[in-house]
Amino acid sequence: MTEPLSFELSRPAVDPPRLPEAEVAGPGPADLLPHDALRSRPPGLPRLSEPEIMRHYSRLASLNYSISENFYPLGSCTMKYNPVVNETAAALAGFAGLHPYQDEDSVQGALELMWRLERALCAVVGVERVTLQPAAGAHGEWTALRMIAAFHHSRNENRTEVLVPDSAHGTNPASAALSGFQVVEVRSGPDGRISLADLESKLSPRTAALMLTNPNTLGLFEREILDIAEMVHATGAMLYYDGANLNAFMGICRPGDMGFDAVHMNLHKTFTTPHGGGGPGAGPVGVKAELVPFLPAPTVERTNGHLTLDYKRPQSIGRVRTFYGNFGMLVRAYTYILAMGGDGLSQASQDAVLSANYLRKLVEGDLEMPHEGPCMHEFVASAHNLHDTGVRALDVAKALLDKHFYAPTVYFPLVVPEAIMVEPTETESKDTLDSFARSVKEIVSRARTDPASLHAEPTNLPVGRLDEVTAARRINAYLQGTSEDPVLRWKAPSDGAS
Amino acid sequence: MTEPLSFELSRPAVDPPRLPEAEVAGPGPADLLPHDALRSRPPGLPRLSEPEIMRHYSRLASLNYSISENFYPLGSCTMKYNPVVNETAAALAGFAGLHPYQDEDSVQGALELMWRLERALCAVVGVERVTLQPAAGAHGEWTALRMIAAFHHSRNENRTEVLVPDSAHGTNPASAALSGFQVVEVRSGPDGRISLADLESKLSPRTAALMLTNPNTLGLFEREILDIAEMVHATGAMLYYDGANLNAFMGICRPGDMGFDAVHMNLHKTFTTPHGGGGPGAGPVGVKAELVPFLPAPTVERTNGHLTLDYKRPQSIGRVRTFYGNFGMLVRAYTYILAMGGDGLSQASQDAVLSANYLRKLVEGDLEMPHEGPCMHEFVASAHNLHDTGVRALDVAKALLDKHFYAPTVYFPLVVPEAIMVEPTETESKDTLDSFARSVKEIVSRARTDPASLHAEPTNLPVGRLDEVTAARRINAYLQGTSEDPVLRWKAPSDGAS
Amino acid sequence: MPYLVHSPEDRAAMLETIGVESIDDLLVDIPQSLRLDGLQLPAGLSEFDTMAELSTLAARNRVFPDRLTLRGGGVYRRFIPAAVAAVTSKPEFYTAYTPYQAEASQGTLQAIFEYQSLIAELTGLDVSNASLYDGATAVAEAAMMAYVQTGRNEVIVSGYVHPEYVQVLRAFGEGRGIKVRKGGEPNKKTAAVIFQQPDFLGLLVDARALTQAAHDAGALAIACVDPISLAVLAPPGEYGADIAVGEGQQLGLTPSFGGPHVGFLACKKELVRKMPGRLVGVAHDAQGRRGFVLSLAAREQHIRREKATSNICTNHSLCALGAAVYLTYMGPYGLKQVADVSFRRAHALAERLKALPGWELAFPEKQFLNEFPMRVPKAPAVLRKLGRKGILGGLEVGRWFRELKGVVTFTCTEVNDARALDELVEALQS
Amino acid sequence: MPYLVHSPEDRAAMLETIGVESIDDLLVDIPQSLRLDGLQLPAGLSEFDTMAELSTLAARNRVFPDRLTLRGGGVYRRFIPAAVAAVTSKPEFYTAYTPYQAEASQGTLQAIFEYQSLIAELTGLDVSNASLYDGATAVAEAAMMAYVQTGRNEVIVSGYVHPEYVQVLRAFGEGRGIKVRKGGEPNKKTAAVIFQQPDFLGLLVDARALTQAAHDAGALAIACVDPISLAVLAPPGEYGADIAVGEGQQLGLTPSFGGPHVGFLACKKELVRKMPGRLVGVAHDAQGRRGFVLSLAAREQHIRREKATSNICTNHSLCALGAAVYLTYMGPYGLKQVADVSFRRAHALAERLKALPGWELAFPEKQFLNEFPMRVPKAPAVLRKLGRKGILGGLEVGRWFRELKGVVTFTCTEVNDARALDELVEALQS
Ligand SMILES: Cc1ncc(COP(=O)(O)O)c(C=O)c1O
Ligand SMILES: Cc1ncc(COP(=O)(O)O)c(C=O)c1O
Repeated sequence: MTEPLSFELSRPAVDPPRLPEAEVAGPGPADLLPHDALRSRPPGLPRLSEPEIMRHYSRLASLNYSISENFYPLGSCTMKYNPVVNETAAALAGFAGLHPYQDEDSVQGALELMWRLERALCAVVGVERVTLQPAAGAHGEWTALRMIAAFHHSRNENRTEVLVPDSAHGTNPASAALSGFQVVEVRSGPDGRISLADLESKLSPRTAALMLTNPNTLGLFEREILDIAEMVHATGAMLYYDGANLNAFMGICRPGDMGFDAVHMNLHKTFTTPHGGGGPGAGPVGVKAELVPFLPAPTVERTNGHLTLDYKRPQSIGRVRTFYGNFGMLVRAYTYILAMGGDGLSQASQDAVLSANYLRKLVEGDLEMPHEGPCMHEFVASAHNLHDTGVRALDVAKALLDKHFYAPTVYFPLVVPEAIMVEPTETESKDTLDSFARSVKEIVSRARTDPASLHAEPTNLPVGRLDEVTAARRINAYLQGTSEDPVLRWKAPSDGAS
Repeated sequence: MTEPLSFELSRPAVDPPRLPEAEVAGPGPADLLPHDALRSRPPGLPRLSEPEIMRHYSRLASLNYSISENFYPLGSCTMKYNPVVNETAAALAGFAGLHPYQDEDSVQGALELMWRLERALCAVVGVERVTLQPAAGAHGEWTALRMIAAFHHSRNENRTEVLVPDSAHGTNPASAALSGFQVVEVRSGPDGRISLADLESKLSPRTAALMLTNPNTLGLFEREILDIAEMVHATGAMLYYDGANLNAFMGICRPGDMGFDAVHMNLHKTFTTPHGGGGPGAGPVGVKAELVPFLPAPTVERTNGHLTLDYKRPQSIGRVRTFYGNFGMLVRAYTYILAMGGDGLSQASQDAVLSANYLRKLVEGDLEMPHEGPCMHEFVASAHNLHDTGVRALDVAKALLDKHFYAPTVYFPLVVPEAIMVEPTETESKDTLDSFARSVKEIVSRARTDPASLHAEPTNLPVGRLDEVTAARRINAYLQGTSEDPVLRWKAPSDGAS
Repeated sequence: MPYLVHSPEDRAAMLETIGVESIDDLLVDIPQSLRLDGLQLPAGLSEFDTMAELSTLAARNRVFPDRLTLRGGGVYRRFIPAAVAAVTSKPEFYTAYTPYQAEASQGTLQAIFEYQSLIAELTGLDVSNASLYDGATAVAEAAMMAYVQTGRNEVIVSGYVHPEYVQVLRAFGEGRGIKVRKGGEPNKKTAAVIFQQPDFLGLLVDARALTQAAHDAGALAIACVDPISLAVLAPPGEYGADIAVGEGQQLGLTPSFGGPHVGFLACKKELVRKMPGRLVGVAHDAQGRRGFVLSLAAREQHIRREKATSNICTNHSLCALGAAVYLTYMGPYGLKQVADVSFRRAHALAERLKALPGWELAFPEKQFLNEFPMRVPKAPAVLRKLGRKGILGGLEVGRWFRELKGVVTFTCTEVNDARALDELVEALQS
Repeated sequence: MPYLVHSPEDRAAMLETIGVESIDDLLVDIPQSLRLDGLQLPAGLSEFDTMAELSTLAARNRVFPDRLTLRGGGVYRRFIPAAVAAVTSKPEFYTAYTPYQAEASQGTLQAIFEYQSLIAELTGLDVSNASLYDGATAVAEAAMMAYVQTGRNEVIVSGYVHPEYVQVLRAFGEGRGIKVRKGGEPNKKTAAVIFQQPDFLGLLVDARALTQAAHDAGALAIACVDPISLAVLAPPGEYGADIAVGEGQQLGLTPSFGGPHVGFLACKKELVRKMPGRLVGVAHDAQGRRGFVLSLAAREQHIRREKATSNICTNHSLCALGAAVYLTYMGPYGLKQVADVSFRRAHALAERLKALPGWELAFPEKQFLNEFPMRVPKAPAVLRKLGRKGILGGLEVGRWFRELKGVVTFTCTEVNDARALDELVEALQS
């Protein structure tokens, strides 16, 4: 069952909603503004009544899989349970109703929350200070690299390269490039870990930083992290930590202790702020002492109980977004940390590792395991063993959808052919993991007996497998002007429809 | 897809939730209470973690049809859109946080709201006063009959009978009986309206009241209502209005003007408080002057702006529930009335009548229409015309479910064989009514070509048609002690499972 | 206009299809003399102005913080898990009707089946119904059951049962000609003995003895119980009560000035056919899949009409759902901790209060859980003073019981932390 | 522990299946020297105590009522239909991830497709992306697009653009070696001219002339617009701007101390391949059913890595959903009324304020919509006084612009009713 677009449900003369009236007489826009400043015809927004609107969105909602109803083992994304109380807290009028430009005295509670959250995050990752400004992980990566650049610059060093492992997430090289660095790729060894030899050969006086996540995107802990840190620091470069995998070791170890100088965290992963179908998230960045002067302004400072925003930071890289970050998300993350406590967070990571190794064990007979375990909080399998059947990782993913599971991350990391990256998280029960494993087994055996049926998956969802190739071709046609159909938006039939 | 019971998901040693601790030392229950007052073993509640609980209920929710996603043409139930702002209003701390035994001075806003709602309802139905105490329509019927009994009693009249049309809702005779009256049935004439001749013959000095709804449960307006009122009053009896059909004529006419002495209203129908899968609702009762002395206590009184609860009502029938009624529902209904206003309510009823007649027109070729139109806000069709195909109203209902529509009310009212009672309400679009009619047409033609397929409906729902006969047999076995399986509840497998 | 979907064009097209000129042509059956033009009500407001108006009304009420609320008397402040509202605010639940079409209502049906099972486990009885309006109507319905079952027309209300419950019982009884007697020994005219455990003052009664006495006289024993107390107290099923009823507000529902809350009713299987209201049971489809349906409908008004066990139709489903979420969240040990914390705090508070000059326990010889009656000098003045300090003090019960003038019941639960109780005592000493 | 699902038994069973003794056996790859035992954080709290703590923090903030809030400067109080939260609080939306698996994410994908279409309609441009973090990063991303498109490395910021947007633009620019120039004529080094309409002070700029000048110099014109203003003002598409960006907070999002809000970005089709972020497009399945998918991914970091148009991955989907609900609720005429009411009230207020002794419009010759700058004698004292009376007065912009010392911008919207404005003026006169 699919749902029409709001634009398609729209009817010309439906009443607009009742809205406040201007009690005051006096001039309107048309009376005062020059004619050519005015809009010539009303925007083509749909016209629907409230009951139709609510039903429209209710039906759309029912077309989604989400953690609220489905196991969502999306590797590298830490799709864990989002506590409902987080939402209650963020909705408190004392938070949701604050204007960012109120006087500091009138927002002491908000600043106190930010300060406490900063302290808590420092304790979890082992750094000196944290900026809460970045809106997401990639934003945090870029912010950190700006700080690293400023640091080197302040020492009149001209370092132009950032090293990134071949297994790294795409945002790492992209953030490095946006920050003005050349990206140099470091190879992974056969054991799935970064090759020290290759790293050695890539490190140079031009190296500004090495970006690493640990456990790496294969879910493997970089055993030689301490040597790596030493090598990097020896060349005067900095070590950057991509915190997407923080869920693996809260209370077990800390990036700061491993030698990382800057660390971003995805509050929308490890700290249960909801993903929202693609954000908003929050990507705070923690730094060691040498980088503190370069933090974005303002920082939150606390002097005998009184909180202030410190804008006077001469060496700061400046501002990376408006105001103070995604405050609503910070409230949710702090709520989670309060409820879990140090004990809860540590147990969460241990359960995450336990669940990943358990599930890995259950499916290791069915899918290829390119690297040896134990894994940390996630593992990367491969559908390569189905190659001869013509069944690919994508087919396995789609078949899982038909069994009411969201699919693992596929084809990432790029270093593993037919990669299937599975992150169960600590909030999924053993029963759920068992039934997921049974489904994998069933699909793999079907690959041997009836591969064609897998290419046809999914069949129980609102739509079948969508033809992205044709879609892309139609977009090109539009962009090249050979077609009127925008494909990327609705347009009134008259002027060419989707 | 079905969902296990919470009891089946339960696992022995799951942590209980974190809860406040008693900071105080000092004795616990086991220290102070006599041993035989204590529970011998903990209640057999399930043990689940919060993530499992939330997913369990999210999945259950997805097994329901509801107005939020489905057209719900359930006759006599007025399943109209439930405005979301009603929920926001009822959740305001200033309402949800009030203790019913706070001093009157501290709840002036709540009392003011009740007073205003009473005034508004008086204006809509044309009565003197309204009690907001009853929790639902049936409760309101019974409350009104208690008042009518008290009224006759106060005049030393011994009236023991209540007249109820054969087309009346089951709660009418039940309420009359619970109130100590004998129920005398009045027949409907061939035109679907009450037979004046039969009424004449049943009216007597023993008659306490006639219970009527108008439009009646066939959706037809009782044209001779004024004569009926006269006849009833002439015998010294009272005329009671079942307000379930109030949505038909707000701003068009009023039961009070028709001669009704007591009127109940279903705020969970006409006034958009949500049905909640079977309540809570609210069933206020409005009365003319003669019945005012008998209203339940307390009433809300207002004297120059100050509001009080009046308990000193010597002739009152007493109390019909705790406190002041389903206050949270009263807030929702008042919110709706404020937003709609007199103009909105009138238009709502006109649209409800329009939609019912429109839909009736669309399906009159496919289903039998036992009575002539026009109808008011709903109409009763009959699947009798499919008799020869072996397809029954129930089959039509189940087939509609498979088309994502909830089913109309079937087999009510009892006076129409194979009744299919359809109430579209004013909040369903023409498109929705059109597609519903198309589905009816398709089903009816399938009845002619492939009746068997209809007996098998529904097939796209979480479960197929459920076998209530076997279920009833198993319940009997349990109640007669020939089976251990309670059927009406879960029981730990050891002690006999469902 | 808000919530209306038809555009003028739609209306015109629909009239044309029907084949009439105007709405009036559809209203021909209504005598002209009855026709109004419109309602004597103000015009509608925008959503913004509507909420502004309601917020103004809400602001004219005084809300006491949970932690400083010590008033009970049938409605209590308790910790409500966010999970409860998260579930009951799902439109799939709250905008559905009574589940007449089972196949399209499995969510509601299964949730209610779970509720019935939870209440049965809690009360230790065989079967629970799908919910009633409130505690008071639950008591009255139970009395009706006893009346029908025994054919006797007198019920005894033993001890301090909630006065409003008794008033509702009287109103119900009158219709059926049932006499309500306060106290006294059951005899062969007695259909049931009704007691509340703990009673309206918070005191424990000897439920076993009362049950025994009822049974000895051939009457039923109806226990009106506090659902949270059942985490520690013997459940009615253990001491042989025939019917357990009560108010479920404490199971995750907000006070909301007294409603909507939920009445629960559970009984021995011998009485199931006399039960009021809905009952959800298990059924299977042709493929053997388990589902849930409304069962034993033959007891109900829509089938039995004037012979029905009750007239109830719409009940309090959504409140029952909330209670089910609450009980599932708590589990056996969570519920026990809630009861235990409340007990300990209440007893600690009682010790401190009776140390105040002139204050004493009204019934020092009696046991209580987390609500208890104190004799308080100048009670009205004391409570007003607390009010001024933002504390909702105890409840004056003399309002209902002449012999209890000057007696105030105080309630303590898990929401009244130690600091709150200190504030209370300080306020009283000041 | 909260939110953890494994029981001790579960853990034991899982370890056994894995074939290890303990969790530590799974952590062998971590050097011993790095192992901690636990975190230096307090133990967890119950949900009740957690909420008590957060409520205490929230209570340490002062919330000014909507109607008495006259401060804008990038974040505005507007009427937010209850429908918005009712949709964005649906778990199916807010607990889903970025819709990588299209078939199981049609709800999010279609909603975002509708958002893109709404923004395109509003701005009069060809294509909108799926959202960015905020208005400031949207400006910066637009500048990057111009830099890549033109191969020129200077952008001109014309007039009073939000100072924080400019700061963010500078920080972004530095990485790429893009110079940010304040004002001046565009020339052949100029990649883009960036202006805000209405500007940071609320004043209208000559968007057509600025766009023309940019184009004459072969630069792009980037219009940073107030989305609600577009109900009355000519949209960027009408006057030929190449890229429109802006902050979407006013479209149904709460102030929340500055975030999360949403940045929107729309452009001419020639620029689509340079666009940052997600783009949802139409696709069909084998049966010809229409669906929606993430499109043109080849621009993005997960495919292009260091060559991507941007590094953005997680964006602000849920905020975009909220904006889509808001715009759909309003429709063309609702949005126009909101803009119109705000305009009329603001102009009425301006008249009353400039009548106050010593007060004057800072730019009497300029036009504005619903935010306007006034010269206010003793501004700091005046604003403090308003604060004491519970009014959040205007914004002192001298903090960012030396030449604007003593200038305060006031904002009026549909939430500031006539009575509220009377209260303001009275407070100022007192
Ligand atoms: C390993 C890794 N790094 C960085 C990111 C980027 O984080 P965000 O999507 O919040 O920008 C992600 C999330 O997708 C990730 O998995
Ligand atoms: C005609 C009629 N009368 C009375 C009632 C009883 O109302 P309630 O279910 O609120 O008790 C109903 C509702 O089902 C009804 O349709």
